[in-house]
Amino acid sequence: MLSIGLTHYLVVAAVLLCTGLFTIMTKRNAIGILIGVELLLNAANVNLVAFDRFREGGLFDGQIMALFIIVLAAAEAAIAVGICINVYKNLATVDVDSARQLQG
Amino acid sequence: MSQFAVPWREKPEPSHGFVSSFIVALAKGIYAIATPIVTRFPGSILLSAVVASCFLVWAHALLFSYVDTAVLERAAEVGAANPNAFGYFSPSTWGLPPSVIGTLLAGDAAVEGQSPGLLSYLLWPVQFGFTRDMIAFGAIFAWFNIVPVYVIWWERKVAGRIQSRLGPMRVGGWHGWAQSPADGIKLVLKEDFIPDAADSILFRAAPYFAIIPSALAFVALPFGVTYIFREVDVALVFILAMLGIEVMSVILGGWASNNKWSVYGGMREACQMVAYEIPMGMALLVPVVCVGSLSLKYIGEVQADGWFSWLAFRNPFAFVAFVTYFIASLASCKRAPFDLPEAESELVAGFLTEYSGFRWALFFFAEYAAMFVVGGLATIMFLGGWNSPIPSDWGAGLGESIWAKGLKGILFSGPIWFILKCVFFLFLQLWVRWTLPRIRLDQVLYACVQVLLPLTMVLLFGTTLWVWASESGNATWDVIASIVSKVLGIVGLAFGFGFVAIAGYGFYHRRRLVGNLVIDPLPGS
Amino acid sequence: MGQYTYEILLACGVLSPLVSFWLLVFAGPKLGKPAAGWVAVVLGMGVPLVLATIVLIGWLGETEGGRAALTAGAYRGTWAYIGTIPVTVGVKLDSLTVAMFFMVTLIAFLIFVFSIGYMKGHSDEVAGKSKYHRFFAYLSLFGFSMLGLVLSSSLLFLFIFWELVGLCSYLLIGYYFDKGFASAAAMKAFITNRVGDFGFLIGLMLVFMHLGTLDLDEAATVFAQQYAAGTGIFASHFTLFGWSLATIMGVGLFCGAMGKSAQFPLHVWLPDAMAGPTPVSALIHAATMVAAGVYLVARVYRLMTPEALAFVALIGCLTLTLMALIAIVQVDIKKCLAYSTLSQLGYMIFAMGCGAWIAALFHLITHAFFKAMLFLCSGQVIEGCHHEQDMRKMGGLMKKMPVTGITFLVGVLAIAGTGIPIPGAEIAGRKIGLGGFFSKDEILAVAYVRAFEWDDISKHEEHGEAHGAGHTAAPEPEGSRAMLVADRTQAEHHDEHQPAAAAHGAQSTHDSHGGADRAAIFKDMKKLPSWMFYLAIFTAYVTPFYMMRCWWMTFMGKPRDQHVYDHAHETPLMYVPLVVLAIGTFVSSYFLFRPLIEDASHSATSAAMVLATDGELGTEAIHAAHGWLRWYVGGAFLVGFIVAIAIYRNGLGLAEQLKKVFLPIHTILWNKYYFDEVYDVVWVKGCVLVAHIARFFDTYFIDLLVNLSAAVTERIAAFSGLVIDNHGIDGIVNGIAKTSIDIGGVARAPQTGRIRNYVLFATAVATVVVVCVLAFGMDSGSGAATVASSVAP
Amino acid sequence: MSLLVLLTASSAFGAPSDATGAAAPGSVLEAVLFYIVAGGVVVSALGVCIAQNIVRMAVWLFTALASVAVMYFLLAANFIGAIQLIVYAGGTLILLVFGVMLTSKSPWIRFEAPKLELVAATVVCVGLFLSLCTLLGRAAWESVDEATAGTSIATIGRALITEYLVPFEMAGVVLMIVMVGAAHMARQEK
Repeated sequence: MLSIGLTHYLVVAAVLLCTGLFTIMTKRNAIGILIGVELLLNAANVNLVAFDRFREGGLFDGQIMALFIIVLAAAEAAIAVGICINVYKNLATVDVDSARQLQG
Repeated sequence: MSQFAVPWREKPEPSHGFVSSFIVALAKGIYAIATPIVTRFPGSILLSAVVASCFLVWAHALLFSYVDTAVLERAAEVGAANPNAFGYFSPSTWGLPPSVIGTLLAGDAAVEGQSPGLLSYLLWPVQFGFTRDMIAFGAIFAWFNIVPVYVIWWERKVAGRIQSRLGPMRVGGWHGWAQSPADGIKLVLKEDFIPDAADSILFRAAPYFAIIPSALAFVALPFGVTYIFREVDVALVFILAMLGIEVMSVILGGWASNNKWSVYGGMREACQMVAYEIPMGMALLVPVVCVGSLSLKYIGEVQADGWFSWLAFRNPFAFVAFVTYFIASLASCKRAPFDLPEAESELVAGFLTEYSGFRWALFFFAEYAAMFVVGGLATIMFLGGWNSPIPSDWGAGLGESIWAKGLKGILFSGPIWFILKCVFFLFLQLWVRWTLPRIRLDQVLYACVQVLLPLTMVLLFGTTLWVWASESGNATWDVIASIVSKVLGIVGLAFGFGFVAIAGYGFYHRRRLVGNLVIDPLPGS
Repeated sequence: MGQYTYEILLACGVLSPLVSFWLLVFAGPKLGKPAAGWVAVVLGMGVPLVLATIVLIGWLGETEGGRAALTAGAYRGTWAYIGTIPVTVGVKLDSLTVAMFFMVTLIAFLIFVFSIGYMKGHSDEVAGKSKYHRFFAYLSLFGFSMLGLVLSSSLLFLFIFWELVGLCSYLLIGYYFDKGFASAAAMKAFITNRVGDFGFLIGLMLVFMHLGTLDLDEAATVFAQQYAAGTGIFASHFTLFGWSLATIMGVGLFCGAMGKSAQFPLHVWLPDAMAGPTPVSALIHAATMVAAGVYLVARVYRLMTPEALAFVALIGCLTLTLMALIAIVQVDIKKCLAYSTLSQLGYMIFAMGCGAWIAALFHLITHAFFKAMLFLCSGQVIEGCHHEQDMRKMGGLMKKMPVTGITFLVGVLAIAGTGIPIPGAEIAGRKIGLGGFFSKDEILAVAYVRAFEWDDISKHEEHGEAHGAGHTAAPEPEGSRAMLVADRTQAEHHDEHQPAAAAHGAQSTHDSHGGADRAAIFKDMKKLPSWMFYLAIFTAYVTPFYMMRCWWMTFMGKPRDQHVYDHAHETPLMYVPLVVLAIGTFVSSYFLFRPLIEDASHSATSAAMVLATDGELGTEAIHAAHGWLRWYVGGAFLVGFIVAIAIYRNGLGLAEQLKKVFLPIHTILWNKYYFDEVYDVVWVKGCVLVAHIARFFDTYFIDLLVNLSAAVTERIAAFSGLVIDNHGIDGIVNGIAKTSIDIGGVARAPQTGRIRNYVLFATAVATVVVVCVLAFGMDSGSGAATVASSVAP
Repeated sequence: MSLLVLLTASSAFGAPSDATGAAAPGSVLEAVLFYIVAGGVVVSALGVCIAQNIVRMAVWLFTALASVAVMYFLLAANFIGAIQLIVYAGGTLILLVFGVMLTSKSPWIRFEAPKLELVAATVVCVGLFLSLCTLLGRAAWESVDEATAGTSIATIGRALITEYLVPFEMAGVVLMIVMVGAAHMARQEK
């Protein structure tokens, strides 16, 4: 247990993944769901960086991918918050169960 | 007096606990002892404080470099190193026994069997990184406390001068020198008040979100070549990150207060900070492009060749970026004219409305520490860091002895220079705050998005082209670049001398500015 | 200057007014009142004028051979393909183009300058918005169209610019569109032009269909070849009114000219076009639009058969006479000038029909100068007299506006053909006289030759042709008139034998093998009926009369309307164009334009007949005709002037008495032969009648059918909707739908529409998969390797 | 408290002699630091799950992100760590909190999912976590015993403009489109 290896980090990533999924599954607030998605993305990032660290070669591919994910997460958050604000403007709430105008 | 007294409730006598009483007693005692002395010899004390701090720094440099060269390197030469002492706290992980140190100090190659001297015991802890870390931590912690306290006092003095008054004059005698510590004691002793409707957990947590990042920023901030708590290869990005995290505290504090003004303040801060981080970062990228590193230590080292080698004078874009960065840093510290989050005239006190006492003080500590940090960044990135305006190779004749190193550390580079420049920037920030009116939020965002952002883009592009041209090795271009650099340096010199001249004039005529004001003693004293 | 320098300069000259047009259209309102005008002056016509001057000077510096080479090598590019036939775009570069270009730009420039002064005093607001800039924008566009028309080498482009000119005339005549009569006049002009353009289009299509090209030069060559071989258009047996297809083609092309140049049946628009501002009248009547018709005839001259030319001559003759007679009774100063223009245009067209190609164009240019001047003068008068156009209210204006009066008089003298016809009264070998003197007399001389001596010439030509083919080209001394024909014809045919004529032969390949064939065409040319000649002579007497009448009524005698007289004044800015035009009227024509046109005639006509009648100045027939004519027409202007002065010397009294005496004639003339009324009855009422018939048909036949079918459809629809749809189709559909709803109700239970539930399901499935892999698929050995290899490289 | 954080974070940068800036691999200290940081991550992540107040969720997310950043420092990915702090903690999260504030009517409003869903989600997530852990435990990774050399910003930078130039530029384009799109979506209705 004292020698920290790849598996340790992957378990942490798994925790992040499961909590992220749980957040998505149980929150009704749109921004809460967004927060869950951020957790998921972080899980992926931890995985990438950990694999990058514990791998031969040292090309930093994993780090670069993590960088891209961070950038895209920022983009995604900007759009998602914009959508939430628009939803709020239209429905006066961010409860995703209220946004059912397209539902049959 | 009496007509304002509340008739139906007796004001209870304040009761203090033991700690409070102790603090108050201690403060009173120090105050009683220090006041007459400081009042009598203010100039001498100020001067000796500066000299003493110089000496301290010098001694520190001397000591560490002595241990490194005279003990550790020699120990390594003779193979006396013990790499497994603690496993981690390198570089000084030799873990030599004092006896060995004494031998090494004596200059004898035969290590064993020598009697240890007193010095060897004194120096023994210094070889360990942990010890050095503790010393550095103490220094930073002290500095982190001194800066806000005395910059607040200084700010009030400066504000007073600018408004043709004297500022704090009472507490402590000489120019109210004890005003800020007294305020601090007052704040610490105040009631810890949390509004009923507030989200109490977040309300309590918010000040720590402010103070911790601004303290962590000092971790990577280099005061000198060797005066870095931890050298990080991405120090610049790290410090920017720390400055950026601070905004979280404002937003949380504003939101948790459950007060309209506070939320407004928090929202304003969020807008402003997220917007201004971009031009600030891009302006800082200009010297980064010139140097090619994110390491603050490296960036400071390349500016060792005197005034004209400072990055602000490398090329015109960097010069402009310097100004741009300064403006953006004002916004990032929410200093006037960008102090919208706590705009007193509009939002009561913005996000601070519901705060009082120790939490309020934490916010202020964080703010003034951040001011110092952005000033330090400006210093390192543009104004030569810890290097003096004199080219460091002029000191080559001094040799490489320990004493020469110490002298060089004071004359040509060192924390003194760094702190002096930071103080200059602090003064600029104070000056601007008490000179310019606060601007509206839309103007703030306009200035960021439509002025600073395109400007920094142009600067970044331009400096990239400049560096590209410089690296092409064209002789003509080198001549042109050096001429431009000299011209910019001379412009900077002109600004510097102008500043000194104006400040000197103001200082010389400080009485006249105030007018024939008579300081009466307090009615009660 | 090099080969393409001319083309480029001319093209720039064409495009500059277009630039001005766009500038004024988009930036006009911002430029404001005087500035917009000056933009048009400088950019719209000043630049082309400068360029045209440069081109003219350069062109005059070229040798004859050089010009021929330039003409032959002028720019031609393919613009598009119609089928496999290329439509060329290019510059028709010869002396005529250069002369026309210069003339148009000069006169238009002066008119533009005049317009600024003219428009200063005119209200130009409609609904509170200034349309001042519009006027100059239209003028610029007009300049562009006209210059483009002059420059086009292709009939198609000529037609395009032709239509643009028509559009511009519509816009300009209707400039005061808020006044009913102006917009009516504009419509009239446009519609009348459409009639002519329809003929033009027919001609164009015939050219394209049978000659297979739209390029002017190529078309001429092909035409001549087809004539010689009896193929192509000449192989057709189609006839109409006894005209062959080739003649119909020529007449069709001429129809366009009839519209634009306002020839006899289509003349009605031009007098009404006076509704536009006076500068517009000057522009339309002098330099551009009406000239375009004559120019067109000149350009398509090589596509004309003798029958077509006879038709041209007939129309011209009718126009010149009838319109001159109307001019006698006009009291509106502008209308008077308008009818005189019609008459003069008639002269030109008549000259074309007679074969006096050079004389027609010469008259066109001289007329352009003095008619522009006259119109500008009339504009000055109208402007000065507070927008009064009725000559009966004028009189005695000479004292108030002397410059205008004198320039007007110069114009009158010029149009009347004033000169000294006495032999020996010459300066530098030239007779003394004003523009009209030379040009009109030349037309008359050619007409005389065509009417009375043509048989001799054509016979002689056959003779010369007969034995000139294999014979030396030495001219025979006795048959000088006729031999000139043979001479020239042979020179073009066998230029190697005739060094002196080598330059002509080198002009263009088209001409060198087209000339002889063309000459053959004109063997068939009929004699001109002598009454046409007499009418032309008669009109030569009438012209000075009505012009002098006009001038006298306006400027001399006693003031007849005190108000008008008091108000009369001159606008200084308008002087400049007037004086320049006056000078131009004096000197320009004979020394500058006549040689150019003559030069152009070598390549542009290649018609033996033209050379025979109207060619070299030394042509004896012409000389003889001149000598003979001078006693008949030489003094015509004097007679006309004297009669006019005698009648109008003491005011209008005598004229009123004469009017009573000749009341029936006056009534007919006053009503312009009832053309408008006839057109109204025949065409307008006819159209309305046809419309009524069509409407009746629509109402009672078409509608009946429609309603009937609608009723039937309704019944069918009712049946299908109420019975089949409701019970049959809907039953099936509803059944399916009901089933679907039932199935859907079952299937929708897990589909909550909430993404979080879907995530839950997906995760659950993923977990199950992982568990399955753990349980069945992966034991410690191979499975681990699989996973690892998929992760690590 | 501040001291503790200072020490932890500073230690995370590693000793100056270590070129990678990371804690010495395999050392006890690294293990200690890892467990502290991983504990921070786990606690923060669970906090995100459990918290009902959206702002508190955001704060827990903040601590989770900061812990993950420190974990990057432990993994010798200093640059990614710093970027995580700047972009994620300083930018994205602020954006989220901003969105929360713009869209919440009251600090105490909450929407709760049905109990059944909560139970199902818990079961599924715990099941997934356990099966993933089993999977990880069984996996035998190739050549992962020794950690490779630490990061180098220059290498990352060079890779970004050579090997990863196209994704880099595309990320730029995406960001630009997002800027435009977000500005469009959030614009004031007229």
